Amino acid sequence: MNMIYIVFIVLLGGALLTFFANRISGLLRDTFFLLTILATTVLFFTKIHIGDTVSFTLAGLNLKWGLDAFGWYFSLIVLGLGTMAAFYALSYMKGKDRLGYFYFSFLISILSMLGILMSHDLVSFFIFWEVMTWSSYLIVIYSGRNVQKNGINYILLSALGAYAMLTAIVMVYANIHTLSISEMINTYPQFSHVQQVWLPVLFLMAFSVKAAMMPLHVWAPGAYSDAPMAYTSVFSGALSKMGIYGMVIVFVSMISYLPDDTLFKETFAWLGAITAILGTLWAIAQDDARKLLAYSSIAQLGYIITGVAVGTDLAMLSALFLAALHALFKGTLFMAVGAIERQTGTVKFTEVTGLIRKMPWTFIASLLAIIALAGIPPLGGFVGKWMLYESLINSNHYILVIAIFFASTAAFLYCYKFLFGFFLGQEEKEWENVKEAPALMVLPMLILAAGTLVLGTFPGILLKPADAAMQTLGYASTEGHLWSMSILFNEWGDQVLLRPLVYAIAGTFLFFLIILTVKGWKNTRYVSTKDISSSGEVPLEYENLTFSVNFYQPFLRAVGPVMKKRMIYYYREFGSGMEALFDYSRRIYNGNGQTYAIYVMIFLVIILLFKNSIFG
Amino acid sequence: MEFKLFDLSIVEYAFFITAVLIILIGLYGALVKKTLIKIVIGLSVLDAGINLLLISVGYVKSGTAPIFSPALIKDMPLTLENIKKLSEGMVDPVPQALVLTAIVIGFGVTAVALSLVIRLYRHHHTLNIDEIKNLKW
Amino acid sequence: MKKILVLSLLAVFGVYLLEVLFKIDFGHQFFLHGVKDFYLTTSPDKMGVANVVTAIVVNFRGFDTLGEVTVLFLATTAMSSILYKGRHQLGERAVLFSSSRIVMTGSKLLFPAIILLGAYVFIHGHLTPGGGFQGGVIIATGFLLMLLSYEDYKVSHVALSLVESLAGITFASVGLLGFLNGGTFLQNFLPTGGLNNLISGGVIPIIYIAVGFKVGAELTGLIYTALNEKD
Amino acid sequence: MVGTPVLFIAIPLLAAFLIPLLGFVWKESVRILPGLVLLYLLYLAVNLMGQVAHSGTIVEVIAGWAPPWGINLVFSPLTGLLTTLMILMGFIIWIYSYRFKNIDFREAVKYFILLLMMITGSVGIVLTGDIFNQFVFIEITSISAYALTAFYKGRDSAEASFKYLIIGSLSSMFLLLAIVLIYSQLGTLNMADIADKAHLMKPGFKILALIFFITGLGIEAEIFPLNGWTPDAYAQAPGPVGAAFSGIVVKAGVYAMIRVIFTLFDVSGTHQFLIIIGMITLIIAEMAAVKQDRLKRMLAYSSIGQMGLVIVAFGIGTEEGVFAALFLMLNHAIIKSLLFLSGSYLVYNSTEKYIHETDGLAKHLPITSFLFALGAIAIVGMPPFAGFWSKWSILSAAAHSNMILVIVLILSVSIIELVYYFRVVNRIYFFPKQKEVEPKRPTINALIAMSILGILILVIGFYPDSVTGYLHSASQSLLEKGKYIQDVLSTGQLFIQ
Repeated sequence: MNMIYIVFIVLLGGALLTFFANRISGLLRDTFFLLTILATTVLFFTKIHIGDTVSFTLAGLNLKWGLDAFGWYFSLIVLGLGTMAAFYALSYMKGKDRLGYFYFSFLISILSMLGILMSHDLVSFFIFWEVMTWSSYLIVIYSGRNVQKNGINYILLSALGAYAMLTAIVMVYANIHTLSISEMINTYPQFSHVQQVWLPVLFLMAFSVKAAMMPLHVWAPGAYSDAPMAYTSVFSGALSKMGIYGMVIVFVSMISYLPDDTLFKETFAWLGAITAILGTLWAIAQDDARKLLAYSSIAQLGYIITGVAVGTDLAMLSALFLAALHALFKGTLFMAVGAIERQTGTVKFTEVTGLIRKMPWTFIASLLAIIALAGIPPLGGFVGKWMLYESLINSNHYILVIAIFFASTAAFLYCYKFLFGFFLGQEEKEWENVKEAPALMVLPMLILAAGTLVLGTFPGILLKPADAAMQTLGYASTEGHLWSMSILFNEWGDQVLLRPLVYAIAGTFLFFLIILTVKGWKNTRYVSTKDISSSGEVPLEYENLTFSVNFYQPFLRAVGPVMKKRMIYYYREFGSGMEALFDYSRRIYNGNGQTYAIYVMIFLVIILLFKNSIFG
Repeated sequence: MEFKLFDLSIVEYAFFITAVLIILIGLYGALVKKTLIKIVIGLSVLDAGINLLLISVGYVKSGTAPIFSPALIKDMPLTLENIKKLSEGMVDPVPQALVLTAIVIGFGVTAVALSLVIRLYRHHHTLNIDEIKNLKW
Repeated sequence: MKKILVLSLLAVFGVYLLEVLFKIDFGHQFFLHGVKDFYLTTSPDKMGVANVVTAIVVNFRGFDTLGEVTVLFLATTAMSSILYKGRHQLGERAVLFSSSRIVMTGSKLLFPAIILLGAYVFIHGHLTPGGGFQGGVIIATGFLLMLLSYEDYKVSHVALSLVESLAGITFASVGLLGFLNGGTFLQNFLPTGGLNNLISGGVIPIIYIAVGFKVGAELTGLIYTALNEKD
Repeated sequence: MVGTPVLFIAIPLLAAFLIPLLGFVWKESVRILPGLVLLYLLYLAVNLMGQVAHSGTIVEVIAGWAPPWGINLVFSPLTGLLTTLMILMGFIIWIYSYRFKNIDFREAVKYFILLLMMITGSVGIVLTGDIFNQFVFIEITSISAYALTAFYKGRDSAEASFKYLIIGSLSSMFLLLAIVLIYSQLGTLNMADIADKAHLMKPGFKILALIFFITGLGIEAEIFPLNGWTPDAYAQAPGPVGAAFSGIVVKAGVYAMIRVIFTLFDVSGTHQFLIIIGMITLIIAEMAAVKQDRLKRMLAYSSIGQMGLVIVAFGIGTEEGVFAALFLMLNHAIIKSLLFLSGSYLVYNSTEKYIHETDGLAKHLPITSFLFALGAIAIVGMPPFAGFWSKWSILSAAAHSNMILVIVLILSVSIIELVYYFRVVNRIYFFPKQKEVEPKRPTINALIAMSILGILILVIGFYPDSVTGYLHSASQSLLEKGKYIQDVLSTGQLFIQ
């Protein structure tokens, strides 16, 4: 039997075993869960090679699965992050109930993502897409918080996207009578003009939902923050990348054939940029770390979308690089929040402060991730952003550069808020007994954070597979000149000019960090955060006076007009309008049997009167 | 066209007109009357109208009942030709058979309807259909 | 308002219906290949049934009749199910009016005659107008008369359902016997006898007698159930 | 030779007549007999399906008279498929309600007779080849349905039943009128014969008869605006009966309508009409379902909507469209029955059946809740469950006929459907339980019945090829009108003395 089948069977069987083992014992369940994910990872990377395919027939449709370099690149993200998150989850989820359900959904969502990446035909792509939707939905509603709001928002928008995609798929199927994705791409130039425009629009709708692009992002803050953090790292790090994966295919293989493809590309590049800016602004305004990271994810995905949409080889390379990197640092950050949540029971900046000494390892992991996120050298984020800027400038998108630059500068604000709010500042009596999270949680975080460090220094590790992936998409092989595409790299993919500078910066930074910490250890006078002067005003008892309250008030006041109405407001208005309409429409059934009988007669008479036009 | 008080064609179609009128009366009763019993009566009238229509479709002018009674056969030998000749003067038996079935079915439905009316009265203490609408929307 | 709406709806409906019906040449059936001629000739010729309607009802379209009997059976079941009040609350006979001695005696005298007439009608169903349904209804009127004139007249539920079920089973079994005899369901497997003889027409009289019993029992049951509804 | 199609009618009838007698002798037999009958019929149906696949349509003559003189039963791939489905659903519903009315024997007798007759009537509607006979079976089904709707005392069930009855009477009036019109023109009642001679009808008759048929059968098929009775009846009937309505009775109604439209008359424009009317039904019903606060009513509206979808799929009219419609019917029968069966345990001890009474029951009724969730996720068409394949096939059929608007509408409505189903599932799993609600644990036989349905959903979902072959031959057999006429009319004359 083909290895591709075996991977899927292992995942599905493992998921079921985990689910049922929950009834028997917790240890058995954890073992099955870990074994499944490890076996999958090992099997996938050792036994499945790029170019393997299988095909079979189901319900009269020819389905084909296989692996190409592009899919492999993304599976790296999925399985890498998935494995780390799995280890993390074992410890994070300990003691919660319904664990069989959680692990089952976790594994199924990993399965569905692998399925998406290995689908070579539209139907299995759609099937796995939907499986991904409901398996992640199951986890979003796992905690039971706000299920009717956030859960329904998520499934609703996902369904909107998925059905847009389904429409496109059936249109393609009716047109070319085959479901193969490559066949669709090959015959795309021969489609009618209307279809040529609509197919990418419909596909992109589906992918933008998952990639949380404005204005289809409204599900993301709620869903990201409601899912257990062990999964949110995968959710934001890997699952949203499926949207990027699809977008890349659509942009490369469809939109570039359109005569007026620039319009598409510009629009999406700008949508990405707007997503990045607004996401950043909203992230700054959050007091809840989960929400902050959720908005930050939206913003980061915005950069990636811009890169994909611009679509020059450097831009694409930067998008792919950022996609992987985002998985690393956002995975770390969500895990860190999870650790804090587990240890302190809250994730509000306004409640927790000064954890740096209580949870040093978490702090270090977060620090690295934050630096990567903010795009400060020497970590990987810098490389990706640099490439993005460079590609935008090279392709003459100057205003876009400014927008992106604004967004990533503003991102410093929430990065700082995250670090400062949780780890720095004064220690509170309330959190005196907080301990570092268990090793099983800290290690995955550190590994991922170390990943960003490694990639910052040796980006070639990731650039090589990214280059192979881009070749399968039809970009010219850049093997020879890839590393000189950006002024940043030498032939080995290492940073040339900046490496000494980078080390210098890092060294200084660490030095001052140590000095300050040691110094602060001795000299700081500890008072309660509530014990601050308030300029003559007597604070009320219930007022929270932590410094994290209204952290960036002046800034937010400045950008206030942009953020007055959230997008979700319009969705809500639309939704309640529709519900009112529905409520009104059901009044047709007014409960009187006689009226129903009159309806019958009305129906009959209408047909009788129009019988000649109905039955020609 | 000359007006005749008893236009022959109208007389010929009197069965149809009457049947349709009965149907309409029944429908009116079922659709407008408020009392449950009257609605049921309306439905029964409706049935009667349809049965009349059905039977008049099978009518053959000056035909006899489709029964080969001794009085009809007399002493004729029962050959196929004779039977055919006799049968030409008979009305169509099929609608009659159908009507028999339709009547019985109508009867069954009426019985169920009346028992439902009893139940409704027991439950709501009223026979006004406008007051019996707990189930709606 | 509602009345006007309904009236206009009915007017349109009636006009359209009549418009089509007027195209029928009343009293002349113009279709050439209808099934009627076959029935009219085959029934006396091959089946020995004088009453063609009976031949159609019981044999040609016997399946309909089986369904029809089932409808009646279901109507009684439905009625008793709908009016059923629960195990512990048995219905009480409703007394509409108390009848005089004359009525009571007269009913008693009439009752056997009515039953006899009913029996006659369904036994001769294949020869004369009438048949199982008509006979059954006549029998039920006999019971109705008794129920109306005697306040305490009781009909045994057990007996009723026994008759009902046995008659139904007879009908279905006769059908199945035709089937088991190597033919088809409801197919005649008895000699047909001569036209206009009492014992003729094969299984038709058997079925019609069963139908007569069944209809009689069912209608009686219906009336009895409804009478037992006192609020 | 295991038997012939007539046994599908004759044996249950015999059993129904026997049940009251057996009740005098051995009370338990009342419950067992219907199951045995249905089991035997299932065996028969499966056997006959094999026979049909092997050697073509079986036409059975009744009383020895070849069509068009006698009544005939047609067991074609299409009718056979529906019969098998109905008998299967009937059997499952019997398992589910085996202990129904455990205490009150007299009610149980009536329940089982009526249920058995409702199934038989529906099977008869599908099998028969004669319009008047179909009318009789429709009445058998309706009367049992009226009685079963009003089965529970002390609720508003009589009201629902009465509404059903009023509209059902109108339905039978229209059917009879249509029969009158056809008979007055052709002098025959056999469907194949009518189809053969339909061109001989005077103008006007055909269309009027068709309109009457559509109105009359549309009432059974729950077309908007003829479906006022539906939500009330579904909501008030006992749970298994609701399942039987959506799994068996409606299917028969839709079949009858489709048979009339596809086989009896060939009037242009009917297909577009079906699409429009189906679409309206679908949209209105799903809109009404969103704001329901009663569980069974919601399921009822959803059922109406699904039937609208089925009618749209038939309206597409191509082989693919018919295939999709049949697939939808199959899936809907299985999934909606599962929802009704599990749903009625979720609101078991409540008279009003409010949705909020199911809050948090997942902890108390894990398997029932799981099955309900499975049904919900399957009926909105999430892969890899059964509903997805039918949705896929209808969409691709619409796409092949270039009906983009239909696709868009179907999908928009699916989103609505998704919202209200998921809201309920969320409630069952994540809301705190209401204090006054006392959950009732399902009996073992109910669990078996529901699990069978759940397994069927998974089997069809993961391996749709297990049914598609039958569905394809069924859809071909519906579209091959000439073959149907020939099959029926070429049955030899059989009068044997």
